[in-house]
Amino acid sequence: MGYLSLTDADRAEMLAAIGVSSVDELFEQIPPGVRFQRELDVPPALGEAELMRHLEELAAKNVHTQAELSFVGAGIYDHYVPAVADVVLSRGEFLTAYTPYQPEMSQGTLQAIFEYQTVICELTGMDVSNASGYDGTTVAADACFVAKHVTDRHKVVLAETLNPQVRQVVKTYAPGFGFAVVEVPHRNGVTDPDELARASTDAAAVFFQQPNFLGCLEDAPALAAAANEAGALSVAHVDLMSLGVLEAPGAYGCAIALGEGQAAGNWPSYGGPHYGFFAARSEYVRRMPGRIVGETVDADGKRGFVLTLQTREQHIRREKATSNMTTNQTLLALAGLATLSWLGPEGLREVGETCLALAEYTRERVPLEPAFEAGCFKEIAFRTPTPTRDVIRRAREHGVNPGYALGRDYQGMDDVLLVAVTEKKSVEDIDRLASVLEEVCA
Amino acid sequence: MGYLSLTDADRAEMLAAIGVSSVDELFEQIPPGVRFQRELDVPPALGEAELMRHLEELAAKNVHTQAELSFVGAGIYDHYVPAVADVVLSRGEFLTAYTPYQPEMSQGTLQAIFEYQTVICELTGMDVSNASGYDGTTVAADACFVAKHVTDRHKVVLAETLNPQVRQVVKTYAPGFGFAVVEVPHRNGVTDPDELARASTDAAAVFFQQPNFLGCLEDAPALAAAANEAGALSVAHVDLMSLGVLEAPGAYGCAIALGEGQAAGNWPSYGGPHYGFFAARSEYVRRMPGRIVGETVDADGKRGFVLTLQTREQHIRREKATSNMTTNQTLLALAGLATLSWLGPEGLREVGETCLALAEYTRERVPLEPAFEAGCFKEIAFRTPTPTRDVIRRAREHGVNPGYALGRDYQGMDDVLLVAVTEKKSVEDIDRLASVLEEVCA
Amino acid sequence: MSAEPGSTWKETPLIFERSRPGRRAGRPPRPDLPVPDLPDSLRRSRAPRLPELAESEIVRHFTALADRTFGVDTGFYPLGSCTMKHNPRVHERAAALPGFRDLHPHTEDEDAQGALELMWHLQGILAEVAGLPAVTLQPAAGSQGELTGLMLMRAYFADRGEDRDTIITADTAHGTNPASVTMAGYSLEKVGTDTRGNLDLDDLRGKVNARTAGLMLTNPSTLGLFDEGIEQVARIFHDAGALLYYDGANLNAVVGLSRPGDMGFDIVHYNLHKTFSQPHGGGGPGGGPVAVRDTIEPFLPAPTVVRNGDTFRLNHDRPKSIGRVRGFAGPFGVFVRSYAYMRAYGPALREMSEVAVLNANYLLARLRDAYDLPYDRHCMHEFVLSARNLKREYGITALDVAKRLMDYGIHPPTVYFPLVVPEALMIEPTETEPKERLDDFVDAMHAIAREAAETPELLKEAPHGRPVRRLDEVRAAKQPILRYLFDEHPAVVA
Amino acid sequence: MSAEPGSTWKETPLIFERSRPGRRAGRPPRPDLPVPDLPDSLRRSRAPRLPELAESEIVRHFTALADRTFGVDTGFYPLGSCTMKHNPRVHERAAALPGFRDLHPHTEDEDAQGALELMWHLQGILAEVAGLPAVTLQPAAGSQGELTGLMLMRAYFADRGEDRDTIITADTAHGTNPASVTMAGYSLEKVGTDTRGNLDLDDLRGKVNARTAGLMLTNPSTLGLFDEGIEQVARIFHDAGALLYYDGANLNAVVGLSRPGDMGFDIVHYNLHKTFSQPHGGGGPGGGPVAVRDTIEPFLPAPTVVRNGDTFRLNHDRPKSIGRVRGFAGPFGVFVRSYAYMRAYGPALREMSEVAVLNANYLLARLRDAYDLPYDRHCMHEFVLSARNLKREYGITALDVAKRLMDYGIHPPTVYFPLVVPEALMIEPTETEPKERLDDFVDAMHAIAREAAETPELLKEAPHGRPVRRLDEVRAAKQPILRYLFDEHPAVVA
Ligand SMILES: Cc1ncc(COP(=O)(O)O)c(C=O)c1O
Ligand SMILES: Cc1ncc(COP(=O)(O)O)c(C=O)c1O
Repeated sequence: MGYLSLTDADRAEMLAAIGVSSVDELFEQIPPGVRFQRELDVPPALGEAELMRHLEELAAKNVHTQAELSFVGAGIYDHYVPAVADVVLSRGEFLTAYTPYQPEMSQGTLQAIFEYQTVICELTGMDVSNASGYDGTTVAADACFVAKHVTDRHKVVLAETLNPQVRQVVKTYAPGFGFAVVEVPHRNGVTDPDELARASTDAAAVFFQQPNFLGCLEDAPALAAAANEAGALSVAHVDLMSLGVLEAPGAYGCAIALGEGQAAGNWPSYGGPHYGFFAARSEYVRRMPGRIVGETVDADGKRGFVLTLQTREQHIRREKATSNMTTNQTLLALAGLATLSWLGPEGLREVGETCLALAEYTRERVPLEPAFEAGCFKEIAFRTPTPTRDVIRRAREHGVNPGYALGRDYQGMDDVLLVAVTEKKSVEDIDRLASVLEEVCA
Repeated sequence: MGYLSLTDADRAEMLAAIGVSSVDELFEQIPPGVRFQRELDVPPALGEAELMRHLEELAAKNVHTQAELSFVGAGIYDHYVPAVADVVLSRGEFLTAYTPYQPEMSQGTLQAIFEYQTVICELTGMDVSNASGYDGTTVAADACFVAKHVTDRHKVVLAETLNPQVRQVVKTYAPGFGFAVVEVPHRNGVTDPDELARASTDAAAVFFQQPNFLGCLEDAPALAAAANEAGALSVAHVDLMSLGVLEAPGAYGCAIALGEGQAAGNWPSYGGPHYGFFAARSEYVRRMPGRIVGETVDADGKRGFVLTLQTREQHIRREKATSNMTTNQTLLALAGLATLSWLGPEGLREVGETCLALAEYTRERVPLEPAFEAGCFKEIAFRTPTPTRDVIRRAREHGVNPGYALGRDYQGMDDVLLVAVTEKKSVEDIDRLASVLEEVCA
Repeated sequence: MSAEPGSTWKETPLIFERSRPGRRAGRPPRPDLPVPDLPDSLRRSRAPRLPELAESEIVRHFTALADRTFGVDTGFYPLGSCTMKHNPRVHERAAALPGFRDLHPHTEDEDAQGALELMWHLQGILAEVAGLPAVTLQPAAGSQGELTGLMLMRAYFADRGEDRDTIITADTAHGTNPASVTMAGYSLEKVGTDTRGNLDLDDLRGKVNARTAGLMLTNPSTLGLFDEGIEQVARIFHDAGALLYYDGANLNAVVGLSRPGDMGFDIVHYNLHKTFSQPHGGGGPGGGPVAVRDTIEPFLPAPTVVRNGDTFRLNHDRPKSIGRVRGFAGPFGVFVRSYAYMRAYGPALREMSEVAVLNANYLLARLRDAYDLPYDRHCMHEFVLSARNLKREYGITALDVAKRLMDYGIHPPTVYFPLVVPEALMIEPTETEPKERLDDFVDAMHAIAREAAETPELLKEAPHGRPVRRLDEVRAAKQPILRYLFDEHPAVVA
Repeated sequence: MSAEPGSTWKETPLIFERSRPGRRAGRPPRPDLPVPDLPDSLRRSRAPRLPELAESEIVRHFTALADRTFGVDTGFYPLGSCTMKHNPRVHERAAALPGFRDLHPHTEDEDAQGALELMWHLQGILAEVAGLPAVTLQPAAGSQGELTGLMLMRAYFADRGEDRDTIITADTAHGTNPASVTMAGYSLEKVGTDTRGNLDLDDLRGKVNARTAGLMLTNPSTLGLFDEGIEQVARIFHDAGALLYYDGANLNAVVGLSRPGDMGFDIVHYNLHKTFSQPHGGGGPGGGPVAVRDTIEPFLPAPTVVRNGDTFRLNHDRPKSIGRVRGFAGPFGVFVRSYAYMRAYGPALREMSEVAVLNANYLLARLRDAYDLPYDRHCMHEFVLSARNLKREYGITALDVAKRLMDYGIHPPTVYFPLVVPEALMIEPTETEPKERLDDFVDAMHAIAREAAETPELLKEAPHGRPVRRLDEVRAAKQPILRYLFDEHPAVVA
């Protein structure tokens, strides 16, 4: 059954060594009143062949992104995941090791995390990165906790153009932090810096997203400035895959840059596991959440890597810790490292340029009105003549999933379709999208 | 382009070190008359993302064994390939190493081959196994070459129930060996030992298959005896997956046991790469084809493994070698080792028993006349009321591929359907096969 | 290039040190289209210094790093409290099925029925194992499960108009418990452990009152001992109108043997990466589903997976919900693996825990003479030894023992936790280890105890067979180098 | 368990030595059906002693063995004549697509159009590269390609009623050439090499006659030199009515630069695992397609892949065919990888060969002062040095150099081949190595040359950083142990 391997002979020897006559004796420490008497009511055991067949049958019931031509993005994107990422994910040593508490046993994981931290710092223009957070939503909550201690203020400001799930998670955590949450509405798809400035007074942190959830490019430097002038931590939620062509948050003065790493090296996987990245300016390093790897030397003077600044962490600081996180998303972050190393500076720039070019081509070819005037990176919103959900349903009958219905999250946007492209999309794909939309919207 | 990585700076330095001004100078040793002047007329280069998409599109044009309920076997079977086989196939060290000429660099590969050889010997009941041959057809030609030198005779006898492709390959090699080829027809699906005995006079080798290509169980011990009495090498072509329940060829006196290893640990993969296994009694060891690994000790007395008995081989013996083989099928054979280790003696017996039980159940449930009386292991032949190819075509319209049309290979069998089952098939699958055949044959 | 040829551990430069300007691996598609301009203020001003390598060198780099990493695949990994069991390879094959791996999380429910059905079954098995009816799969790990649980308490009491501000934890509690308490906005109260390793009931009675929101407890405790007074403990809290939270990190000890819900816990988190074998990935990913009583169900995060007849859907309409704690419905790839692990056992999940406990007690029985045993009882799935005897007699610490174990090809246990045990060695073998590996460990631990007496310096200088030895953690914290600094990077030392 | 704790190389017992009676991993499906009896004479009488391990231990076993294996992924692997280039990982992903991996070879052509289309394109690219019109993909490796080529010659001459019985090979030929000659039933004639490393034309003229069926030649030769007289060579054979066979093992030197068909060869084999990057898998698999002139096309093995309009099919109807040389249409998984490699380059396949030649000449230029260079010319994709200078002066052999290279983390070159060069070191860097790896190799080779003078014993006793050192091959051959013998197995030595 399962993966057990003790033989009867083993059991007998072991019970003898313990000095009990049966395994049950070992459980006598469990008060009779709370012992579970019956058999677990769970589905029957399956051998590996039957198990795979069962799972294949379940998987076959899903319509995955290869099964139709899909332009759905809205936070999770099908950028190309290179085969070198498989090398990392399939190496048993990376896969089956845990947090590198014992550096001599884990130099590989530690060095890779150190390299990952460097890549994140380079992309975001920040000084320090942690080893990963859970995803693009929880890192925002982490940032609130940092801001709470740094500023001693009790308000967080969220641009309405910030990913709705990120806003929801911040709202879930806010009561525990004693935070009030203020949202700043979008104006024609983007956030007005003056409006944000007004809202930022007495705020601990101010969040915006670049490019934003509606696909629009914000005037990020102005938004960061508004937050900074109010003495709040300016937090940019960014897309790693855009940072070959879009300015680094560090360059326009953000205090913290974070986001969802999935686009860089992880599969959609129905929402996870992925990695959230979290990078900050050096003054906040001792308030950072999660694991951080540092370089040092060993007893023989050799370079080596260790988990460091652990006095921030729960296992040492306990109730005073900067976060309660222990298990994180290292493996997914390492797939990100492999992917970004495979792209290199040239490749990442080219991905960005291809996204810009395809988005522009989409704007030209799709026979619908763009919903907003602002420029975009890889997502663009259009107004649909009939409710967007109907347009999507009818387009899918033609084998094309044209995008995401923004009405799911934004009132008054029931007729707005958000179309996402990545470098995997071809000109022909977009022509096909255009002609299908032509047909179903005519 | 491709996987090149020299930068312009690299090139300049290297050309300087060589003392030439351009790469072209290096090619001046090619006579002008045979230099290729134009650009290669081949399809354009594709980046990895485009390449994968192109290959996915090609793959999508194939109807694979998961896409319909298939009972096609006839030499290639969809036994379950356990995930541990992936561990072997995905380890970069196993994947990207070559023949272990330098034992200190390749103890892993060498030990694994030694283990593989042991597993093959255990299953076949033979004394010695090589490190693999190309496939189940070429190992038969190898055996002829052994028999030629051992017996100095010029005739090979093949039971007609031996896999047709194996017979074709033997016929292709025979002229080079100066061999005449005699085939012994089947009698009601099996080979008549007396008939085989008569044909075996003056034969160098006599080949039969157990279970045979028609799905029938031969009286293998009697066939081996017939060959042995004639002073020929008796060669059994066997199915590794059957040897948990069927007798080992070594136990009934065969000189050589060989076959196609695919069923044990390899995917169908449209015919390859797979591995052919070749095992023999010890008296033939110095005539064995291919690589053989042996145990020895190193300078410090530690156990280690090396390629051995190399005086048989082409790189030493050249025109007197026992075979011209160098590259073989090691990686596939190691997947076989992993698979058979995962099954273990119990598991392999259970696979065999499940095949026997499902084949019997198929005989009972399928509303057609068995074509032959003999017992079977995992394949069973039925007579179809209309031409078998039509039955197959019509059954596939119902999503069931009922099997292989023996008329492809055997005259007078245009109405014979060969149905294969493995442990992956369920009782429900066979019920579905039965009802579809019911419908299309009614 | 090897520093000293002949040494088995080759130097592994940072990937940035392997880079050369102009090198590249990936070549993204470049459609024949104009690239629109960006406003200067938004355009990247300085290219990120990402690695520049050929693909072959990238593969070699990560291969070399993997070789410097010890995983369960490499050998025995009895890291207490982390349940480092075997990770079946079929899980990776299953999670990579296109129908799972390439499924977009915004897919309409009707097109994700296979995924939803899997999650629904997973919820059901988890509920049965906990003895509690309602489950959320959303939390990303145990710690987030804890925080979610505390948020649920807050919502529950708010809904009842009760104002409670204190959470009680054991002095043996894992650091995440107090940390979660703070993040949830509660204040913390600690209770002690009695001489048998159970919660000190007298201490407890004095601390539970109308301000008490609840208890967070690991059972079996981090000492690997089942709390024999758990029924009284539950009564004390429930009588005070407070709730009990079960930290499921040690659930591997009691699956099918004792259910948190039956023990009196109202809220439970699971660590899917521990009990249900999601590979730990060098630190993660994990999964931290939470189960609760009916009374708390209304407050669970949205969405949850519900079934109507033969169809399944995500239910976002949960008016009393605390909200969402993570993106989408949780780490689906983790669910695939854990569900597969559960299905490989079926009802024999009980045997899984029995063997985990048997293995631990076998090690305990064979090691108790060589090391100090602070609480002399049968243990559950893990146990805590103390090296204080070696420290007293030979100056050998738990850390020295840990480092020396590496030379025997074994990953050290958890050390210096729980805090209540000096020189703690926290040992958890898990159920998937065959007896030979347990015996290897026993032999190594005995050999080390002998070495402590005979050749203590051998231990002080251990490990001798790893790429590095005793790293300077103080220096790392005092002069932090947290990223590669390119031209300004300090020269590689030694 | 480690023999001496601290040594980095742990002992790795045989998988049979890790077994325990009653252990198991796999549990095949067992339908609830009776198992029919077998006649005693056919029923297995004694259970095979297959390994008995838990899955976790199987994974650990193969992980440990992989760690004791050096591949291209581990480091530089300049094994001459084997073209150990990088194996792109995307090839593994592609070959594992269900549409390829799970495709049954008996699938009707109309349901295998994607596979057939791929093979058809592959044939076309191979034909263009060889400059010959017709291709069979069937042969399993280069050696079988050779044999197929010789069978084609036999069929060709038989069809013309000519009776020729001799094949000529160079004294630099790879062992597979003479071995193939014998297996094909031909007798062998050897020709010498002139001082520039070309075929000795005078020797050749004296040997080619009416009995001559053909020539087998590698060009560039195994010395890594392009035969400058190839046009005269071709004329000599064609004038005698004989054919020329091209051993494509060294094709990596000339793709897009010079085509065997244009050189005058009538039959060519390719080694897909060399030139077109099928991973070598510790010995295989490979692929050995063969291309021929129209005049020989009728004799190609069946089936071949043909196109009519937009559909593709396997053509079995080849009356003059020599028959089949392997099962089905060839090693399809290999075709997927090699086709992918070709498509990654496109027409830049020419650059692939240019860089392979540039890398080799760079190494040659930097090493020529430290080692003997038997033929002083620019080389093609590989070159042969001789260690005879070290042998003469310090008694250091090519083997000593090879063993010492291991300590520098580099796989040794091919040694003692070709036979015409004493103490031969045959070095092939391939095009995928970046300059740093070439420089590492140069540094190591120079260091070793110095060590030969200063500390020769260091070389004699090398390698020092591998799990074993200088295995006793004589003993292995004299007292062969070719399988594990269970209870009768000789005790592990030392
Ligand atoms: C007792 C205990 N509680 C809680 C946790 C936190 O769980 P996770 O690492 O999944 O966040 C752990 C694991 O480190 C633990 O051991
Ligand atoms: C020159 C030469 N010819 C022929 C062969 C045989 O090719 P294969 O190993 O593919 O059978 C080889 C490879 O070993 C070789 O180097």
